[in-house]
Formats: sequence, structure tokens, C-alpha cells
Amino acid sequence: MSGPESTDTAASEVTAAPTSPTSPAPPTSPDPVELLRKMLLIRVFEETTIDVYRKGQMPGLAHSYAGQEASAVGVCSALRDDDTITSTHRGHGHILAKGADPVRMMLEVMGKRDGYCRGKGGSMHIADAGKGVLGANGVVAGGVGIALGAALSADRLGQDRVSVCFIGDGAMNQGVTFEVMNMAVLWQLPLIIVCENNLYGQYSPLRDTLVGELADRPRAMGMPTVQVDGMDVLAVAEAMGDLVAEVRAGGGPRFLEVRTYRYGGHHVAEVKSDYRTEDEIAEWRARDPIHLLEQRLVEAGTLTPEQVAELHDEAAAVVARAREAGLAGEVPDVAELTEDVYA
Amino acid sequence: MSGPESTDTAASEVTAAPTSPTSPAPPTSPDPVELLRKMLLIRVFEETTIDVYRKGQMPGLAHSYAGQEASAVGVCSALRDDDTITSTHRGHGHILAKGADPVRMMLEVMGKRDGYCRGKGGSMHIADAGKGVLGANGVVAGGVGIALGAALSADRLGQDRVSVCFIGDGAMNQGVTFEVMNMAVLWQLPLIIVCENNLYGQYSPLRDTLVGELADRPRAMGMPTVQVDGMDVLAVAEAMGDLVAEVRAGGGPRFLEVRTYRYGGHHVAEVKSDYRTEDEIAEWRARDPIHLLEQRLVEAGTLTPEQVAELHDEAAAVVARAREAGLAGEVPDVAELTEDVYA
Amino acid sequence: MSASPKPAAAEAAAAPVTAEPVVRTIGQALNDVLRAEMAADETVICIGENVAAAGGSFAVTKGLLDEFGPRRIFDTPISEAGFTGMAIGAAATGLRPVIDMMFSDFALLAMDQIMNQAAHLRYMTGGQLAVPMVIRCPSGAGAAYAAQHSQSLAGLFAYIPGLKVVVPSTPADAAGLLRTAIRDPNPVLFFEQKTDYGRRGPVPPGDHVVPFGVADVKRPGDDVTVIATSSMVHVALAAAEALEGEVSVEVVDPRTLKPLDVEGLAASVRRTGRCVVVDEGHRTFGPGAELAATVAEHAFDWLEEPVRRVCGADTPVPFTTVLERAFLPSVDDVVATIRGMRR
Amino acid sequence: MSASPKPAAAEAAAAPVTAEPVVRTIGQALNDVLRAEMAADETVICIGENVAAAGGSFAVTKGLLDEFGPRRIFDTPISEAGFTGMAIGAAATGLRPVIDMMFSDFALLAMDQIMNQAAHLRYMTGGQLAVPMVIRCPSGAGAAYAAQHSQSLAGLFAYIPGLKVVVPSTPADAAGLLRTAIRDPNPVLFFEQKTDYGRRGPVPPGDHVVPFGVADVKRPGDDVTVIATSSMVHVALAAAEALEGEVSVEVVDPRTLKPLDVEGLAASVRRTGRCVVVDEGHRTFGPGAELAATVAEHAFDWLEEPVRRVCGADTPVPFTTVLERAFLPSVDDVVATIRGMRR
Ligand SMILES: Cc1ncc(C[n+]2csc(CCOP(=O)(O)OP(=O)(O)O)c2C)c(N)n1
Ligand SMILES: Cc1ncc(C[n+]2csc(CCOP(=O)(O)OP(=O)(O)O)c2C)c(N)n1
Ligand SMILES: [Mg+2]
Ligand SMILES: [Mg+2]
Repeated sequence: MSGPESTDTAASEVTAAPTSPTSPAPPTSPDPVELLRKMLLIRVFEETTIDVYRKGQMPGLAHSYAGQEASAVGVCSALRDDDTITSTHRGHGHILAKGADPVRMMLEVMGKRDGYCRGKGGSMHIADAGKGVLGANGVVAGGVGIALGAALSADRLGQDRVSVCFIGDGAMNQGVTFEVMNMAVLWQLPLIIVCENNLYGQYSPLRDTLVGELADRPRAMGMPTVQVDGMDVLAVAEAMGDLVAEVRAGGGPRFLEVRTYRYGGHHVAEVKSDYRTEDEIAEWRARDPIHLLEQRLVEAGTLTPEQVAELHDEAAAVVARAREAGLAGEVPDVAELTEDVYA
Repeated sequence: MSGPESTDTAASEVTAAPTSPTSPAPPTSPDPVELLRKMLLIRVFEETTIDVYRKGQMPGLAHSYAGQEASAVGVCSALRDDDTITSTHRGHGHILAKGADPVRMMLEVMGKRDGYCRGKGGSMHIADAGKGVLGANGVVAGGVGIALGAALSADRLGQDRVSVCFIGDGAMNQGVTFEVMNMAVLWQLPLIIVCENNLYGQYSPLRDTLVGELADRPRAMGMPTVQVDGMDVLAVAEAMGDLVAEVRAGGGPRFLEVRTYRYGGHHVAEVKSDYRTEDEIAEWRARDPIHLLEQRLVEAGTLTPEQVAELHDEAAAVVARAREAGLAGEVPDVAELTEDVYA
Repeated sequence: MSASPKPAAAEAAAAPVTAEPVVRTIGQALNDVLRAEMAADETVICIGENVAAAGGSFAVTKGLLDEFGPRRIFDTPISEAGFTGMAIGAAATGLRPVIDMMFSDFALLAMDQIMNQAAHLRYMTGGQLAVPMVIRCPSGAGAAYAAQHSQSLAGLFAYIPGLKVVVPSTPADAAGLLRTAIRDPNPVLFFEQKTDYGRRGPVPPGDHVVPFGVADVKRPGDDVTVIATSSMVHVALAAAEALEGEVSVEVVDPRTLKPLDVEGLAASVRRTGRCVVVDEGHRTFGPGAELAATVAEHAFDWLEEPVRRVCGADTPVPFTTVLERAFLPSVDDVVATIRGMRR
Repeated sequence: MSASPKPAAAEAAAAPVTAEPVVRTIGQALNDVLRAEMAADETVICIGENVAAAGGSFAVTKGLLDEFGPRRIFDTPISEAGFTGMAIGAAATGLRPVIDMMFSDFALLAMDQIMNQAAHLRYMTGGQLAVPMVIRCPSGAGAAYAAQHSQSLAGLFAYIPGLKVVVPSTPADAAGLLRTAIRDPNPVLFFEQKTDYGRRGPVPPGDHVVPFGVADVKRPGDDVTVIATSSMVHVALAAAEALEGEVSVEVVDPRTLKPLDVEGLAASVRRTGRCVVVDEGHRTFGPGAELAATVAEHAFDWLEEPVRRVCGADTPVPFTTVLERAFLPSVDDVVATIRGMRR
């Protein structure tokens, strides 16, 4: 079900834009233990968020990233702090992977004053300007234009940063996504669209809403496209490493389709998924990205099972502290309602 | 410059929808003399409109269709009265080709009460519900969704009509066009998008705004696509005849790219086209669709040069009468301002 | 994002036809009417994201797929502009589409379709085309969904000639007005307060219809008129209750913003001599402005003091509950405003 | 459609820096300011359809390409949502984009970007991001461009917190307000009356800046205050002229709708005791409603009679001149309204 990695060679005919002023060293390949640490952090954060929701410790809703960790972590492992991302409604994983502080994230999810957005954004709008997180987004494909703009400013300001745009498969049916792909190729801007194909948009299977092959859409615009197994964090990291190097060198935009799966419901309040089978979920869980990496690292002798268990404990401890901090945090003062409307 | 006709065979894998209840006879191939008559009517109408504009006999503006006649006439020759079209800002040709009355059209262009839209729409909004003209449209790609809806109603009401959507090349960069192509294929609706590629959108050459090959965009969605020489009305008519037969038989949506050229400015007020060369215009004029067809008909002995001249005179007479009627028409009463807001 | 625990719109079967009113929630009442209208008129169709098998994000279309099948109710891709355009074209050619926009905020993606196309089509074509469609817009704050899922946008649509705008407050009004909306030959924006789907109340049996443009006195009173819209009607009623014995408050519900029952509103104010407008929309340039201006114009000589507005704050809708509550007009706000009036 | 004969924004060279005001058209004044701001701040860029070589559909960006090159001013595809989104992202990451929307009606294609994204980004992120961008919106009726190219939509944007809305009436205000808009750290909708580009007037030399939120008394008077916006200021002035010796009319121009100089408007009305609001937008739920409601609220005890509104009709904008004139508020309408006031 998760597709093999395939590189689209036909796409290489896209003309290269002039290279950026500073040519960075090629990315060093990421430390797999760090990848595991990040994936565990996200997994525990998401499991905790569900519990936080169920216990009534947060307002509103959240969309769980559990199952998709290899995507965010693999992708962000190839990025620098000054590279930017735009995220989606399902943003916790992207944002943690980009280096955000789980404490301030949990504070935001819980609607507290010291959260990233002072409690005004919540789960769907977390941003961390310092880490290049230009915001989760409540509108499907809402971040695509913003990401193009971040690529434009990089180009015009002579900065060699890369703009990464996370979207779901559902966003491939939003018109603005096409408009942006066209402009990105037209102007050869440093944009990478990472499409997390988890086979569903809310309760609709992709095949019921999208015709043709998803990746044919960017290809039709001459946007070089790579598809990768989204349960294999090393594969994602490697694919993204190559793309980032090409884009940073002025090679123009790229498209990465990550084939992945969400374990939980569309959002934390979804109890039962009528629209998919238990078998399907089990099949994907059998290729759990965290488990896969752990196995490899133990087999390769990089980690002992005990060390793996320690990493689990560490993630649990970090998130437990975040939860405590979140619960202890204060809600904003009512007077803050009218702040931050204008700069 | 105008591409050869090419059929996209790869696209034939699209599954066929159930056929409509009444299976119409295949279209008889159109009478070339009628095609010539229609093209002449449009040409003279458009030349007259420019003069009407210059003499201050109409409010506002209009976008001339001169040069593109073979597209509208070829396309509409394959349509029945109950088939619908949606048109563009450059709509006179489509609407005349679909059978509208030049008198009521000129009345509308001049803003008179007996015009198609009671003087409320003008050149950019002419509709003729009786002839299946669902309106010109002032918004680029504004008619695409409407056309999809006409295809949906045909399908749901069990009517075997076909919905044709005229757009310009510029509309291929509007997001909604992609959304509609996806849905048309998804639901196998009887829609034909006719994209008139005249190489420019307003003052922008297509190559400066659109990457890749235009027709690759529908192809990426599995929408069977045909490209045709838009200066050859017989080629357009034949291509369209085939498409209409396929679509009416339940074959799902199709895309026709017509390679054409507008002789005049973007609109009637444009005096000089800075963005294109006189040479380019001359090259296209050398393949004038009316002249090409006349030559063929005379060579084939279908018409004598005298008969051709008579057809010219006939068109001139028809349009002259339309202009006279237009000038003689009354403007609406001020009280009509508030009519037609609601049904 | 879709909604939290689904209100049980279809928890009971369709309301039995009896002579007595039945108690229904607003969600159930809407579901009943959709079912009845689809049964009575086979041109009525329902579309939107996840409306079919899933029954809609707020369960309003629950059960309709089983009853009417996939040709009458079907899921769309996440293509708001495209499917709204489709509905317009379908409406102009024989269907009566009812769109579920899921969140009214997403209508902003279809604004060209709604305002440039649907609203103006009839006028621009001199009355040739009609667009009988309904856009159901789950609306408003109070569920901690933050700034992109909580807006009250009814006023935007009320500004555009050609559109009708409905803002029901009770199950009976919701039912009667939705019936009218579906049968209306014009595009109707139908706002449903998303926190109020579970609100219960009696619904008259049979073909219960509420006409557009007729305000309803929800509670008679003598000292001050409170004009309240949608769920603010209940805030106003609670305030009236709280002031019982102190101030006699009349609560008037316009029920539709467009058409607006100017005379109905003014008549009440002429009797009481005082007016407070309560609307959840932002205060400045919001619907409250029109209501206040109209009353001040038509009841000027009877007004003892200025019309007051108690509205949503002039801020985006904040996420966290304490701020969201401060954003919303409250019973206390209304009570304090009435108490603060001069005697 | 683009505009009729281009107003000669750049017909004279850039205004020389002198101590004396120079006479410029509004179009020239805007062109001057764009040039000066682009020269002073290299993060200012101009984008839109046909803004570069063609100089914009109304010639406001004429000559800027030659001066600043294609990295600072460039044409976009017909992708309003996409390029507006791009501008938002660029603004959040270091640029100051100025969009030419060509016709404000096309902003409806970018409404999600403007309202859901640009307006709320700062608030949702708790103040982390700012969006310094300007959307130039050629606006209004009077050129017979019909319903999709003639709307006055400023009020829609004024409703949304986070946006600022500018409605200049003279060359000096246009220049001073555009400077402020470009330097403002928030998204600004800048409305330009398309029939008024050729209006001449003195523009102060040098770094002439007009602050937002400060109404301007365009003509002092004692008997009645006319609050007029954009080109309606000139209608109001003509009416005042016509009533010279009969009624002493004060004409006040808010210049910006958001922020709105409530105190400035109310102060005038408190002096005169009478108020007429003149705005081209549709009357019902339009900007005129807020202006009337605010005045009635803040100057209630001084008002001798109800605030009157003279506004655009509650119809789409009709094409033909006689109806379009009837649609628009006229000098006669204002005179008659003032004469009709009780004494
Ligand atoms: C414009 C818009 N339409 C609809 C929604 C409601 N919605 C939220 S998430 C979602 C599904 C998105 O699917 P996909 O892009 O595949 O992301 P996933 O949830 O699978 O991560 C929908 C329809 C929305 N948020 N925005
Ligand atoms: C949404 C929108 N954006 C911009 C315009 C202004 N405009 C009118 S026609 C046109 C060019 C359209 O090009 P194309 O689709 O190729 O049609 P053509 O004029 O070549 O027939 C433009 C940009 C418009 N009418 N609508
Ligand atoms: Mg998905
Ligand atoms: Mg073109």
C-alpha cells in the first residue's frame, strides 16, 4: 500500500534558476537516533493530546498525527532553522519536528497564555516564527500560497533558505494548489511541496475524490516529483535531503509525495472510523515507522533494546512535563482579547 | 504555430459512464457553406462592433473575436439547440455560432431594452437561454463551474445534452478550472472544455504565465484531450463532432485545445499591441480561417467566387440591419433598474 | 476540521406527520426538511464534503444517502469554488442543489462563485436565468474552533443584491425557513449556528413554511426592543428573563437579513422607544450596523435614546474559552446595556 | 476585461521634488508614490496581472519595470488566490508586496487568502507574524463595465478585523494614504475609484503622508454634515456648491473606513445637527450603514432628524448608461435629500 520510492527523471528538464549567493554544504545525513527521538516525541505528544482532550483539559479539537511521524521527522531532518514550513490542520508533528518547544505547544493546545499563540490560535494555528514555522492552518491548502511567498522572499532577499509546504492529499483538489505549482515552476522558486498522502481526506477515501495519479498533477507542470515510503523515516530523510540540496542550489521547486497513514480518527473526537476497515489500519500499523526504525537500529547494533526503552521513557517524561506545564499554565486575561489584531 | 491535430490515445482508459436514455444519431457532418456563413457573420459583427465603439454608439467595452471564428463555428456546428455553452469575456463569436439573433445581440451591446439582457449585461454577459447560451462571463474561468453544473443536471435529469465550456488559455491558470476537471472526470459528466489558446492572456504571452504544455493539465486528470488547428474550421468541426458523439454516448468529459489567434487588441479600446509583433499578426492572418475555407470551397467547385462575394454581402447586410436596429432601439426605463434582481 | 461529537440529527427517525407539533432539535428539524423536500421534488440534490455516507460534519444530512441514493446526495472533493460553481450551473439548468459548506468560513473560497456569479446571473442576463440553490453555512463561535472555523459572515452576503440570507434561531424557524429556501428560485445563504444544532423546540407538523422577510416577536414587551439574530435570540431571551419585573423587554427576531422586515422591526421600536441590537457578528461594519441604522431611520421620532449594539468583538475569534466568551455577546452584556439605558 | 483608454498616469515624468504642491492626477500621484517607496525600500515589490511591461490596466505601475527591473515588479498568471497567498507569505517573511487586483471584483477570488489568512494570521499566531501588504483595488461603477467589474466592495473588508481599508478621494489623499499603506505593518485594502484616475489636484511635495483614521473636512459648513467616501466626496461637494446660499453644507471625508475616525465624524454632526451619508456601495448592509449607525449613536442628542443614506442601489451594477446613472448616487439625489430634510 505504501509505494516504493521512485524518482521522476523526466522532470529533470526543468531549467535551473541562478544559484543563490551562498552555496551551502550538502546536508549531512541525519543521526537516526535523533530521528527516533523526534518520532517518539511526536507519538507520545499525540497520544497525550487525545487523553488531554478526553479529560476535558483543552478547548476545541485537535487532529492527531500518530502514524505519520516518519514524514515530518524525515522531512524536517533535512532543514535548517531558517528554512520555513507551512503546516496543516494536522500540524503537531510538523511543528515538533521543526524544533518547536513541546511545553509551549501543549500550553497552546490547552489555550494558555504562555502558549505559542497566547492561547488565541490553539492546535490548528500553532506557529513558531523563531523556528521557521509559519503556522498550522485550518483551511485545507491554506498554507500553500504562504509557502510560495516564503520562497519568493528567500529568492528576492538573496537568502538561501528553502520553503517547505506540508499538505494532505485532500489539498490536491484545491485550485490554489495548482496555481501555486504553476507559479513556483514559472519563477523557479525554492519551494518544496510535501504532500502527505494518507489515503483519506476527513471521511472520504482519496479514490472517491481525486482522479488520476496524485503526482501526475505536479508533473504536468514540469515540477520534479518524488514518491517515498512514508513509514520509512530514513527513506524520507534521504529523499528530502536530495531535494533540499537541489532546491537550495537553485534548481527550482520540487514535489514530494509521502505515502503514509493516520492511525487515529480524523480528529480527536472521532471514536470509530466507519469509512475504513480495522484490517486496513492493522496492516499499516504493522509497518509502524517507529517500530521499523527501532528494529533496524537494534539489528544494526546502534541501540540496545534497553536504550530504546530509555528513549521511550525520555519522550514520555518530556511530554508529561509539557502536560504538567500546560495544566499549570494560566489562561489569558480577558483584556488580551483585543491585542494582536493589528501590528 | 498552429499545431497539428493530435488525438490523445492514452486517455481512452477512462471508464465509460452508463449511456444516456436516448441515444442520438451520430452528428451529420456540417454543411461547409453554413460554416462559412456563420464565420462571416461573426467577422462582420466584430468589425462592426469596433466601429460602433469608436463612434461612441455603445457604452463600455467589448473583446473582439475576429480571427478565432473557426473555433466557435466549428465547435457549435456539432451541437444541438439543447446543448449548452458557457462563454467568456470574448463571447460574441460563441454566442452567434450557437444560433443567437444578431439583432438582439447588437441591441445588448448597445445597452438597449430589447437586447438579450434588457441592457443590463452588455457585451460581457450576453445569454440566450433558448439557444442554450448560459452566458458570457466577465470573470476569467467564471463559466467553468457553471458548465460542470449543466453537465450534472443533464446527467441527473436523464437528458442527453452536452455541456460545452469555452475558456481562453489564460483560464488554465485559474484554480477552479482544475477543480472542475477533476470532478468532471470523477463523475464522468457530459462536459467538453474547449480551450481557445490564442497565445495571450490580455497583454501577457502564454509562455510567461503558464508552464508545461497546456493540454498536459487535463491529461494529468485522465481527461481525454484533443488539439486542433483553430484556423481550420473543418478540422475543428470534425474533432468536435467526434468528441460530442463520445460524450453524448456517455463517454465522460473531454478537453479540446483549439490553437487560434485574435487579430485585434485585447479589447476594442486597444489601439496598438506592444506585446506582439506585426509579423506575428501577419503570419496568422495569412492563415485566415474564412479565407482558407473560401479557397477550399472554390477549389472544390462548391462555390463560385461570385457566390462567395454574395455571402460576404449577405453577412454585411445582416449585421447592418442589426446595427440599425440597435441604433433605433430604446434604452431601458429607469424603473427597470430594480427589476430582475430576484426571480 | 469537522465537528466534535455529532449532534444526533437523525437519532430519532423522521418526524411522524401528526396534527401536533413535535419536539425536535434544530439539527433534526433540518434533516426532516431535507428528507421531505428531497422526497417531494426529485430535482433537489445535496452536495458537499462528507455529506453522503458520513451524513455531514454536523449530521444534518444523516440517513439521506440510504433513502435517496448517490445520484441525489454525494460527496465532493475539497473544491469549494468548483462545487459551488457546479451548483450554480445545475440550478440554472433544472436542479435545486443544497450545498453543505461545512463551515461558513469556507464559503470564502467560493466567494467569486457566490457573489460574482450566483448573485448576479439573473440580473446580468436580464432575467433569463434563475439560480435556485441553498448554501447551508454552519456558522459562529463558541466551540473553540478558532479564527478560521468560527466566523459570522452573514452580513457579507446580505450586502450583495441577488442573494437572500437566512438566520434562524429555533427548530420551528429553521424548518420553516429551510423549506422556503429550497423552494425559493434564488440563491439563499442559510446560516446554522453550529453550537445550536442540539437546541430543542416544537416544530409544527406537515408542510410548515416560514416566509422570508417576516420578523417574529419572540417575546412581547413594552420598555425596550431587543433585535436579536440567530442564537443571540436566546441570549436576548435570557436577558429579558433576568430583567423580568424590572424592565419589560420585547425580543424581535428578523429571521432573515435579506429580505429584512424593516417595518416589523421599526413597529416594535416605535412602541417601546428604545432599541438594543444583539448580533454575534463583529460590531463594526457588521449586520448590527444595518439593523441599528434602519431602526434609527424608521423610528427616529420615537427613540428616547440611541440604538445600542451588543455584538461580537472587533477581533478575530480567539481559540481559548475565556477569550472566546469575552468575544461573544453575553446575557450579562445585554442586561448591562439595558440597565445602562437612561430612563 | 481591462480598462478603456488608459489614464496617463505616467504621462508626465515623476513629480519633481519642490517645496510647492504639484498638480497630479490620482493615477499619477499613485505612480509617484509607488516609485518613491520602491526606491526608498527595496523590500517593496509590485505584482499583479500585466503590471510590469504593460504598466497595469489603469497605468498606475507604468514605468516601474524600467526603473526597478523584473525582480521588483512582475506579471502574475491569472491566479488571484495563488498570488495573493504568495504576497501574504512574502509579507510574513520580509517583503512588502503591493498587489494590483485590476478590478476589486476579482478580490472575491482571493477572499480566503485575504480574510481567512492575511487578516487573521497575526492574531492566530499571538502576534508572531505580521503581514505588511497592500492590495490595490480599482473599484466602483460609472464606466459601463457591468456587474462583475463595477462593484464597491470596501465594506466587506472593513468588516474583517485585522484588515485596514482605505478609500481616498483626491490626489493628495491618494498619495499620502498609499505611502502610509505601504509602510503599515498590516494588510491594507486600498480602493481606487476607477473613473477617477484622471482627477487632478495638488499633491504636497516630498514625503507627504496622511495618517489612517483621521477624517478630513473637505468643505466646512454649519447646517448639515455630509459624510462622503471616495468619489462620492466630489458628488457631495457639487451638491454643497449647488446649495450655496441656501444650506451651508459641511463635507467630511473619513478617508479610511478601517480605522474609522468616529470622533471626527460625530464632532461635525454634533455641530450641524443633521447628517447625510453618501457612499457608492449598495445601501443595505453597506458601509453607509456603519457610518449612519455610528453617527446616530455618537451624536444622538444633537441630531435634529434621522441620518439619511444616499447610496448605490440594492441591485447589481447594470451595464447600460441610463441604468448605471440611476444606480449611482447623484448630485441631484444629495441635493434633494438635503432639501427634503425638515427645518
Ligand atoms: C477549505 C476547507 N474545506 C474543508 C475543510 C474541512 N476539512 C478539514 S481537514 C479535511 C480533510 C483534509 O484532508 P487531507 O488534506 O488529506 O489531510 P488529512 O486530514 O488527511 O491530514 C477537511 C475536508 C477545511 N478545513 N478547509
Ligand atoms: C478573474 C479575472 N482576472 C482577471 C481578469 C481580467 N482579464 C480579462 S480577460 C483577461 C485575459 C484572459 O486571457 P484568456 O483566458 O487567454 O482569454 P483571451 O482574452 O485570450 O480570449 C484578463 C486577465 C478577469 N476578467 N477575471
Ligand atoms: Mg489525507
Ligand atoms: Mg488567450
